[in-house]
Amino acid sequence: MKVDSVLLLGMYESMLRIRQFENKAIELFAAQKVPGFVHLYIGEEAIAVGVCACLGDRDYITSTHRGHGHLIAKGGRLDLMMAELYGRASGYCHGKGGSMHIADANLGILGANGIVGAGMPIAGGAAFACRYRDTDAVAVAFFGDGASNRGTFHESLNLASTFKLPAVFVCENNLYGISNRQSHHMNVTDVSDRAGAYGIPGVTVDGNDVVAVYEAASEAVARARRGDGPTLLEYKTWRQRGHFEGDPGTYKDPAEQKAWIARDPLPRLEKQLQDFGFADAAAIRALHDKVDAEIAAAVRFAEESRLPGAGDLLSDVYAA
Amino acid sequence: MKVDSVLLLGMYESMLRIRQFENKAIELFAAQKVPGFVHLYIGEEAIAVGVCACLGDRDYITSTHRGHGHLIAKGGRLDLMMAELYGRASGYCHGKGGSMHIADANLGILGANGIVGAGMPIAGGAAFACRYRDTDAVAVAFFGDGASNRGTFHESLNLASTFKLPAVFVCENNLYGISNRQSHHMNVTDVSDRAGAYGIPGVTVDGNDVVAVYEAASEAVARARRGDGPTLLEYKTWRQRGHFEGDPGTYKDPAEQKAWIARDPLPRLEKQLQDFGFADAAAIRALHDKVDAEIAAAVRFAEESRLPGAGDLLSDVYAA
Amino acid sequence: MTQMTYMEALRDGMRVAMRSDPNVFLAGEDVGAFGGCFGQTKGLYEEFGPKRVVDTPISETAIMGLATGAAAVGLRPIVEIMFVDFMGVCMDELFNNAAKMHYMFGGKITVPLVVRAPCGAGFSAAAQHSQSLDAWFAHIPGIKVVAPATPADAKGLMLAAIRDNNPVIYLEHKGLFGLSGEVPDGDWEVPLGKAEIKRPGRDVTIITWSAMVGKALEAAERLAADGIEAEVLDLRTITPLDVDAILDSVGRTSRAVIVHEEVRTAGFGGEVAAVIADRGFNLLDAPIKRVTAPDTPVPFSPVLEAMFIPQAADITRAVKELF
Amino acid sequence: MTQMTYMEALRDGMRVAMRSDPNVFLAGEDVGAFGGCFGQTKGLYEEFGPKRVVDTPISETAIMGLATGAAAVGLRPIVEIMFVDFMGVCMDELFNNAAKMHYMFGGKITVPLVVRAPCGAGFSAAAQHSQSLDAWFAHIPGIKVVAPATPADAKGLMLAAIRDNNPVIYLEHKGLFGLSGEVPDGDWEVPLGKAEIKRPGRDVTIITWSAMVGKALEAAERLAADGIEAEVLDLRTITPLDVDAILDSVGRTSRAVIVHEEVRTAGFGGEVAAVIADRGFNLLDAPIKRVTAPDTPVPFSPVLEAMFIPQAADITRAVKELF
Ligand SMILES: Cc1ncc(C[n+]2csc(CCOP(=O)(O)OP(=O)(O)O)c2C)c(N)n1
Ligand SMILES: Cc1ncc(C[n+]2csc(CCOP(=O)(O)OP(=O)(O)O)c2C)c(N)n1
Ligand SMILES: [Mg+2]
Ligand SMILES: [Mg+2]
Repeated sequence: MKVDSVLLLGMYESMLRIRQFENKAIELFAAQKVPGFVHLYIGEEAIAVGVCACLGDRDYITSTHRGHGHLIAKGGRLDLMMAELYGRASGYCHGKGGSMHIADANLGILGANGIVGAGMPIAGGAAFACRYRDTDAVAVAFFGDGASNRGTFHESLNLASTFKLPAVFVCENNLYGISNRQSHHMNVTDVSDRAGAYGIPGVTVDGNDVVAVYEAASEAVARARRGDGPTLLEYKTWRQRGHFEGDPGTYKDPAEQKAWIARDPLPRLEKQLQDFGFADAAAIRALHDKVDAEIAAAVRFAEESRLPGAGDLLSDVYAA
Repeated sequence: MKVDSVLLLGMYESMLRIRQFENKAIELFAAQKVPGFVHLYIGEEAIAVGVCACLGDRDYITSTHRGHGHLIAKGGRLDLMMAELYGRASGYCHGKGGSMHIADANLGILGANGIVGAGMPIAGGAAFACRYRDTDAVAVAFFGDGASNRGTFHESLNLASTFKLPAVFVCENNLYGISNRQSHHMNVTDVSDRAGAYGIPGVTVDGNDVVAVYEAASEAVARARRGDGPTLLEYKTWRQRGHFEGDPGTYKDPAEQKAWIARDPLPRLEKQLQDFGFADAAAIRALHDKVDAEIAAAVRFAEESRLPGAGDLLSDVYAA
Repeated sequence: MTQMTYMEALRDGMRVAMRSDPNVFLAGEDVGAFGGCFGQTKGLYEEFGPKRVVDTPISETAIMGLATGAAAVGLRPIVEIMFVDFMGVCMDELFNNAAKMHYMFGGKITVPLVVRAPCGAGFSAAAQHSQSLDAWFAHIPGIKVVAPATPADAKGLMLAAIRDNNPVIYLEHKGLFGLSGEVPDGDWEVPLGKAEIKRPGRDVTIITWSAMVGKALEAAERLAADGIEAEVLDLRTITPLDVDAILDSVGRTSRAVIVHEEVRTAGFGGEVAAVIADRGFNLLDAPIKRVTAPDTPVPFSPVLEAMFIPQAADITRAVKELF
Repeated sequence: MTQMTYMEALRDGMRVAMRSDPNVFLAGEDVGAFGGCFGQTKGLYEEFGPKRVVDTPISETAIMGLATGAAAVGLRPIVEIMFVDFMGVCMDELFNNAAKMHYMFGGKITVPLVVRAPCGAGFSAAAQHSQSLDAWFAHIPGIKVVAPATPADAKGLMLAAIRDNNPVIYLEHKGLFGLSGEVPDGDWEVPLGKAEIKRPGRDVTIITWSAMVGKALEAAERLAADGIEAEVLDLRTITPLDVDAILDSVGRTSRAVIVHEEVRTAGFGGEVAAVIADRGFNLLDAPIKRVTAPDTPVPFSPVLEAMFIPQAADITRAVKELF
């Protein structure tokens, strides 16, 4: 295993941060403090965290409608995110974007995205720029099983492969596009089988095992940095909540839901940390306290921030 | 070999009809009698003919910008086509479509198409209708190597495979999209490798051998008629002319052009006919005379037809 | 007559059409057992089964192609694009093929299909899930565009759209889904291309459609209190535009205010204004005003979104500028 | 000043920009050694090499994404979409991402890119290769749209577009490629958002852009012979619209005729008419006329296409209706 205690603890903390941020979002959405669509990543945290652990600030990601996890894993600030979910002027986007539209150029976050499959072409452009500038930076596109049926998937992977771009395409296969089961929206079991259409490696990995996620991503990122072109990574996972908050997810089989919750990546990693002797119960508790405090502070920041005003409505349509 | 003399002679005649129609088009374009874009199929005739020999009037095809061959092979009338190329009121589309936009609903021809890759989704819809009506009819989409990089390729093949639609996707791989060599627009050698992404069969065949074309298409069509879903057929071929009339094709290697012309499907089939004893020189000559007479009649029909008038401009925008 | 919501009414329109014609089917993302993102198709899967109510992959170009190809060979597809905002994904399929096939092919092929597309702001759904793109569709010869504002029109236009022999874009406004009203029972159509006066008045014509009809009626009430009698003309069909109804009303009122939820520049209000400024110029006593969203993406924050959406107060203000 | 064609001038604009800024690159289908479908990019591959002049697969969504992603991280892409008719393929990428990113993300990301798109009829290229879609782009907040009519503007607007920090759609009219004219040498920009009077006149303002400028000038000559002095105002930039220039001219002439090659309904002429009918109403002595293509797909046959395209005679006829 290539992971050490610092890395593993860091990944645990990041996963926890995502989980607790979203647990808070559930509450705030129910309390009608957070409006709009809220798509939660609960249960899929190992993917964003394992992948982003291979990246630096110079690397780029494009995210999805289910973006909180990607943003936090890439270093996004909880306070600015929370304020954005609240629609406050202090938020990442001054309240103009909301949950589905958050970006941070300094961290290489090229945006969550409300259009399924729209991040892949943009990641292709960022990867092109990485190479154009002779850097070793890479661009990673996150997307779902459902998104892998969009034309943008095909065009982006083909372009990246043809140009040997430093890109990594990360499919988070949670087995559903809204209510539509993977077996009803495609005729292959593994999305990674689609890599063959572009002459690039395709790998399928347990997406609920952060170490496995990290290892596969390390290899793909290294390959991209070396100039050997893109990889298609597929991580199998499960969305524990409905498609968005408000969707009871009645199309799911309760037994299957239960089985997947038993494979929840967070307790799993917690157990590994303890088994390896990387952290004891007290250390874990301390991390929880730290993260909970961060989230409480983020909520406070959001609640104390002013709402945007008429000036904000018309600003930033065009860059100067 | 599953082909008999009637079939083979019929295919030869059809290929010849396409070839001579287009040789005439070269002349008429140069003489400025035929305006607009003219994309010629010369050298690729075996594909349209071999595939359409497996189809009946109840079956559907969608064609491309390089559509003369598909239309003629599916039974399109030379006089109406020629009049359309001339832009006459008697043409298939009353002069509104031209070379790139010809359809014949009665023959199941759902149109040539000026948008690369646009025929595949439409063929999917026609295939859906074939099944919806409990018929054994099928829909065939013709498209190029370049078009196989379009998102529509991906979405259509995925939909057809998921729904097990009676569709056949026929890639005419002539190694170029305009000036762009296949090796510069994709990172796989065989377009048929893309079938794996949809869990359907993918087959690569010599597109200049009409018998091989026919045999592969027979199997794919039979499979579709049986309800076993779509197939991706790739036929390797060569466009002997420029991308459109007026393009000198300087990006081509003259030696390669020469080698491919040596594999021209028409003389090849002619030789087979003679070798098998299906036709002697006189029979072949008679076919030539017949086809030439048809084409001369088509030109006469076009030249004697009136031009469209102001009434035609505004009619048929909406169906009643 | 039955009291029902706009959503129930549009569903009723689909149901009546599907019962009366086996060639009508419905396809789209999550339209099956899930019942549609907002519940619009609830119950149709149960009644008509998986053959006629078809869940598709997330593949808008394939969906539009499915509709186009099936229609071209004689079926009557209804397809749902989950939000009108996603129409950019399949714009090519719509405008270069579905819309043009009849003309390009000299009338040889007809393409009777309906695209249902929920539109509009008001849910903090932000820039990619809140748009109105009416003018884009209106700019495509060969298609028709409807945008019902009431439950009755939602049903009647649905039936007429399904039975029209051309591609019809059916813009269902998310903000109207819950609106209740009387709806005629059974098989009942509202003809395409006919505007309707939703409130008569002699002083000014407010020309509008979709969710802005309600805002205009609200504004008209307020204006009446100030002695201005506004006529509210609901276009119902955007294209073909009912020019006669517009000129007739403006001929009586001499003043026109156009209201739409689209952003201002190159919105459909421009077309309406241009028609009046040409053919109705001599009827006018005052400038033609437009009340529209500003030229910005739709913002997320509820406070910003409320400023983005034209409100009754914006309409009364614009009307008063004309007196 | 050098005499050159419109095509040479737009190429010169690209060349100057690429020489002065290594972040500028060009990508599209067959833009490399082939030199572009009409020859627009001839010589650029030879000068700047395959790194900066990039042939792409036939993948318009990936091309638009390439531009968007590269621009978002600081490069200045120019991408060619071979015909503006294909913009429907990548409309989503343009309008939901490239155009909105700056606003949605609170100004955190800027997207300086240029999309070159040949437009217009006149070549019997039929319904899918001959369109003008100006109004569609004008309806997208966050992008700018330019449509040069002369070689000098072709160069100057190209340079300004490349250096603008927003997505700019550069509509190059196929019918103008061969037009010759004087073009300033070196690094010379035409500011975005500024219309230009191409012919002064006191009796009527003809507002137009792109290939219709030539038709309008031709019409103005003929009208002059009949004693009507038409002012021809070339918008050059469609959005942001130079409203001041329009109102200033109409203020002097009291009459407006808008001419465009787009189909009529919901074309950009509606926007221009609406602006005048609101803010310039009191300046007007006559109805506002539009001279446009009819609401049909572009027909193939040269005789039909000539009827489809607005001609000088159509313009003179419309102008004379105002007197
Ligand atoms: C182009 C487009 N089509 C449809 C939608 C509506 N939609 C939003 S999320 C979603 C499901 C996405 O499924 P998947 O890609 O598997 O991601 P997941 O939600 O499972 O994370 C759909 C259909 C959209 N936003 N964009
Ligand atoms: C969506 C779209 N993009 C680009 C074009 C311009 N174009 C016309 S034909 C062509 C090449 C097509 O290559 P291929 O699919 O291999 O077919 P071939 O011409 O070789 O038969 C291109 C790029 C188009 N018509 N439509
Ligand atoms: Mg999923
Ligand atoms: Mg090819």
